[in-house]
Amino acid sequence: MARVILSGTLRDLAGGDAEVELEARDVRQLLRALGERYPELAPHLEQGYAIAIDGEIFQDAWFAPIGPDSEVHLVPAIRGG
Amino acid sequence: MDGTRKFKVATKHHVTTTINGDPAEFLCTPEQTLLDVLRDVLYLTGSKEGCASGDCGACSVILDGRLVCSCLVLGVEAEGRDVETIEGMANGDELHPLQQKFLEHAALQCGICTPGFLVAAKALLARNPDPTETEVRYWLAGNLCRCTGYDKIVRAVLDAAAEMRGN
Amino acid sequence: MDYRAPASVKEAVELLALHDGRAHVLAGGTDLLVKLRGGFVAPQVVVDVKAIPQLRGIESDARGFRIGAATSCAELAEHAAFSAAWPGVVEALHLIGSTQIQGRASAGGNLCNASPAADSVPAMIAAGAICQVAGPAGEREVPVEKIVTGPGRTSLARGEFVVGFRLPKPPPRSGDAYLRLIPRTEMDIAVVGVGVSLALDDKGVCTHARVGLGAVAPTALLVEAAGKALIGTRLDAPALAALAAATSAVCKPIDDKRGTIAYRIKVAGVLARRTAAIAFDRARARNP
Amino acid sequence: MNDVTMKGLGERMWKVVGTRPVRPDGVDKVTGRAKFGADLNLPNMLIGKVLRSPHAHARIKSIDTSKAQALPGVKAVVTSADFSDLPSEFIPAGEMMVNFRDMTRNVMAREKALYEGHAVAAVAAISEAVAAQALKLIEVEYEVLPHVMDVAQAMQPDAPLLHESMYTIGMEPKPEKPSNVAKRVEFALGDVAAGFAKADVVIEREFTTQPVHQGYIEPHACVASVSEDGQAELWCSTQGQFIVRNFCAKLLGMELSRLRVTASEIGGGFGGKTVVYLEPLALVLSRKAAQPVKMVMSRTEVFKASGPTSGARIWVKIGATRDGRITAAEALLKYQAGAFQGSPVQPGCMCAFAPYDLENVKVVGFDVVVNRPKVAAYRAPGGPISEFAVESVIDELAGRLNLDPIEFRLKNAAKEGTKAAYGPKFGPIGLVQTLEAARAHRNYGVPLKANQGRGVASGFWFNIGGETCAALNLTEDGSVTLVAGTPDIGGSRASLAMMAAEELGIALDKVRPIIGDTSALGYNFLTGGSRVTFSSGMAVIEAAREMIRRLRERAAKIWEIPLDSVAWEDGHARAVGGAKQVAPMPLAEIAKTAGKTGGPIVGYAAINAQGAGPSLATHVVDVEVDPETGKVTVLRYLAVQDAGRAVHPSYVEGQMQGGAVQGIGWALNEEYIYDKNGRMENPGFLDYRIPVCSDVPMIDTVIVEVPNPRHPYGVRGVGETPIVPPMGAIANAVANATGIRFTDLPMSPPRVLKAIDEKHAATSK
Repeated sequence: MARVILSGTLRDLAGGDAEVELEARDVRQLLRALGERYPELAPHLEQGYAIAIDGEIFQDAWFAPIGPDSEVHLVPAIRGG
Repeated sequence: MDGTRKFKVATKHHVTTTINGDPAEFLCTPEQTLLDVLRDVLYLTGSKEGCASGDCGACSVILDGRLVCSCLVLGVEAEGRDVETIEGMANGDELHPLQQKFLEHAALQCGICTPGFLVAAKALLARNPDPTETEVRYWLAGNLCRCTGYDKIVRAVLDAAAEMRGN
Repeated sequence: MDYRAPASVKEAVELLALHDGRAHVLAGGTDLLVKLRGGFVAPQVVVDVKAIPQLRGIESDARGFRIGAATSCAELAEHAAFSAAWPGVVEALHLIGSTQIQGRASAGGNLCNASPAADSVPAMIAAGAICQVAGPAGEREVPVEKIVTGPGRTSLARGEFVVGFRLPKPPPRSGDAYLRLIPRTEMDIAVVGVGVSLALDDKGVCTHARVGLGAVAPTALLVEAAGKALIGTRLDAPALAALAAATSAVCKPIDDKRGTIAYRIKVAGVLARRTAAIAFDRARARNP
Repeated sequence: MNDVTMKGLGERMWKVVGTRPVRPDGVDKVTGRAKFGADLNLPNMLIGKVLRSPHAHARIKSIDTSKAQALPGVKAVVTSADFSDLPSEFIPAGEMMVNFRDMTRNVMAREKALYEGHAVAAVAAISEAVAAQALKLIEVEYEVLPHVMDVAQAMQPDAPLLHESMYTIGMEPKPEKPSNVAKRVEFALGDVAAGFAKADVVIEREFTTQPVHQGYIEPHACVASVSEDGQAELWCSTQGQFIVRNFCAKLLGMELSRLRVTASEIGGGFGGKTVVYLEPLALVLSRKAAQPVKMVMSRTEVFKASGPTSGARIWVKIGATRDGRITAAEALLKYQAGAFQGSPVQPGCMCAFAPYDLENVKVVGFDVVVNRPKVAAYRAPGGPISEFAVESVIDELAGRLNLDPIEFRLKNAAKEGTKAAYGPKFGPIGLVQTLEAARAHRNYGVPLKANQGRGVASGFWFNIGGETCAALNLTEDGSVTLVAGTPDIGGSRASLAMMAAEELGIALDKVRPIIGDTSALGYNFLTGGSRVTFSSGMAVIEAAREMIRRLRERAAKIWEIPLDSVAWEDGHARAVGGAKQVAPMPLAEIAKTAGKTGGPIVGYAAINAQGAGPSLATHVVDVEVDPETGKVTVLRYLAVQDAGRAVHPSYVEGQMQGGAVQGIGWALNEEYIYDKNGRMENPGFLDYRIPVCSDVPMIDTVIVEVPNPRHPYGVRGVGETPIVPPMGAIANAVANATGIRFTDLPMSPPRVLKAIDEKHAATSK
């Protein structure tokens, strides 16, 4: 099970849960699982969140693999100037 | 106001001048600046418009040996004068030492200000072949660059000056 | 708009009179072209005065210098004798805009554009420059401080324009200087500008002093009280403090994008002090 | 002096990477030949101009264009009626999400004009003079509304509302009334209350910054040509031809493949050319007129209607123990978004404390709309604002603790494995190395005189990757054309060609790089986020590797040996493993016979680049303050930054130097000044004071290289981080010179003198 850490706005939308364990082998599975667990969160997940898997940030990468013991953070996507 | 009124066609002046050593003729309205003429009539687009108010130097040309902003000169004022633009800076296929040094020092990033800087630096070295860093900086204060922080531009000018002096 | 480049003063006066109020004199064009482009002025005709011989160049004789009103600042700054005689005037002229602007801008244009912040005007006032004005009634001479009457306004009558300036030969043991405050080192309009011209007796006591002040009132000012604060002194600290106080006292600035009222008043005094010190050093160095 | 410090290398001998060749597009740029946005002219071309709102906030009651339409020489007039309204839909853009409902309103005001300079109508005519005359004939009836310019005012409950249907996102409970606050964001780690309780020293301060413009020297410009069958060509100065295509197609309801966008040479962008302004207008005008239309902004329009970045109010509180360990940090950021939501407050929050290893952090941000132009990305969007405030407080804390400011930062510096305040753990990052290099630099030991002060600040920016394509085409003579899809703003054609030459093992002058149009390659995200050398570089290396595989295949066929018996070294195919004794075959020879061995040889890569590594920097500046005029002069400047690997060190230094000087401008003089009616008073380079050549010293640089393990060559983006530290560094230097902590930017002479005089007045009492 991957450990998913929610902070700030996302935690509020997840009813205050700071950490959840989810079965997900890649980013798309994780987003689906999160959206099913927290319907309030679902519309926001497709809007510009990047996924940090064990510290490394992935943006727009559905199939980036998530290990069974991975720690996953949802981070606002960064664009830059 | 009458929506069908005719617009007035401005009377154009016929101007005979010299550009980069070659005779040139053009027609322009009294409102057109030398920069407008260079860019839109003669298609010499190397001189750039960054502000149209004399504050950025991207349109620098040399008029009768004087460095000026071509956006602050009327096209009609070029009558009988001698205009030097960036297009005339290289000698055939041989770059001017300043052009070469700008390349070697990476003294340009986006390059929009580069023609103005080169023309201005050429005018400086024509008057002062051995300028100090401070003299270079003040001479070029009318040329804005937003990319380089000026460091490599100043180095390139000093290096070109040294090379042109034969050092 | 039409463009004319008369070859004589007479012809220029006629053109200006004919298009009363709708003609604009073009010298270096560094202010006029910006105004044309911005739609702030829409003259019927621009009268380019640079083809008139009288408007160009520098002459000198035993009495002093005459400069053509349309002579470029760069030419004036390159004139060795003029620069040696009036270094403060030249440094003021040299501060008008960039190198590119210097190649075109003129003392006549800088004055007649009638900006309160024109750099050359306080220095010319301090130097006691006289303006030569041509018009339908012939030529007249006016002290430079009498030309500008307010922002964008001059005392020139219909058909009149400035053709030149006279500056006296500087007396022995005299010096002038100009300083301005701008936020950057170049390319800005003066927030405050101060010109000082003074002369000393053979003991180093100030016998004559004129202070011109720019950008702190609707027009550049001749600050007589500031000059008086120096006369009879060796520009010691109390004299400089009195000078600063007198200078700050006449300021009637506005708050604008370039500076606040309080700032301009304070800095006017600071610059007056610093400028006077430079002029003083120059006067002492010019010992006959 | 510019130094490169090599760290952690030793894996390969570089032949091209790390050298300083002349850039391939250089000659065009020093001869005036390079074609920028406004340099294209087409036959039968019209000139387009925009009518802009003179009001900061006004309802548009009616627009009558009939007189303008009737003016001879006028070929098309457009208003918002020529654009379909679009639903609220967010997609990624320059700095964050873009909403097309807002975008269509920003390019052409619909119900209301929301800032002075907001486009209201546009015309295309046979000349600029006729177009200008036509604008005067357009009659717009406005109902002027109260306007609001500052975040504090805009957040008041009775403030004039810009958008009557905007409810704050991210608030619990959900607000019942609309407001000017688009969004609340929060990032937290640990327990700040507990952290502050452990602190021996706590400092909190409030800061303000003013909006500043990117200040690129080239105004926005484009030429659009739409034919009668709806095929369209667009030439424009942009940081991303593909995003321009996608935005315009959406705004105009076009199919993407029918719009071909070519990026001109770009005269500076800094984030400001990541959105569209003129482009959709030129396309609609051209579609109506069935003639090409050229549009160029004046400098005034650039200031009033494009860019800038946010002005902001920031509150920062940091606590530390006596031995210099930070125990808690908290910040509240309120950023101006301009007329539509989307300020960079979110990255501002995330960057705020990113350089530090902290257990207890909380950052809250508000995105607030005001009657100013919609902000656009500007170099590390959001970061410079929050990090200015944080670096100021860090410096003050170091002083209070009697610690050297570099020492204090080292005690708290984030490093590999540090959990960032915004969540994830960092990989290898170079903050410690930049701090150590700064401390070791000669500038850090230069003695200072009266009225002089030294300031230090560090800075962080994430950097990004993203969708990227690159093509390499081998020609018959063995030279290679390289097609990239990211506009070259600062020399990236050089760095990309260098990476191709390095990988292929051929001379740099055998590679000719160009920037392709939108039909030449698959989608490319824009030039921004410091991503080009990283992402396009990654794509180029991958394309080169694909080309090498094909080259090996051909050699294997020619030699009649298996593919895995052919290696590629130094631009040659070599038979290995004793399969055959043959002389190595150079690339040019394989190229010559490519037609006979299977056809042209190309390499293509289409990737979504992941693994961009953050770049950290430390700057040290010495200033002198004139105590009688308040004028600050920069005496010495040192920028140290981690580049991962500097492909072309001169252009890396150029980014560092340019960013530092932009930061000097932001710190000392640049600001938007408005009158009481919300009209900008300084929309030109005369009074919007960007630094000139004589304002600054040489900018000393030290490049630190902590390779990014996720890039084949170790590259990190470098373009944005350099603008992060300067404001803090200069404020800290001014504080050390004057004994006064300046919390409001810019530190312009009147502001500085006022503070000095107030201090004197207070001490003389």
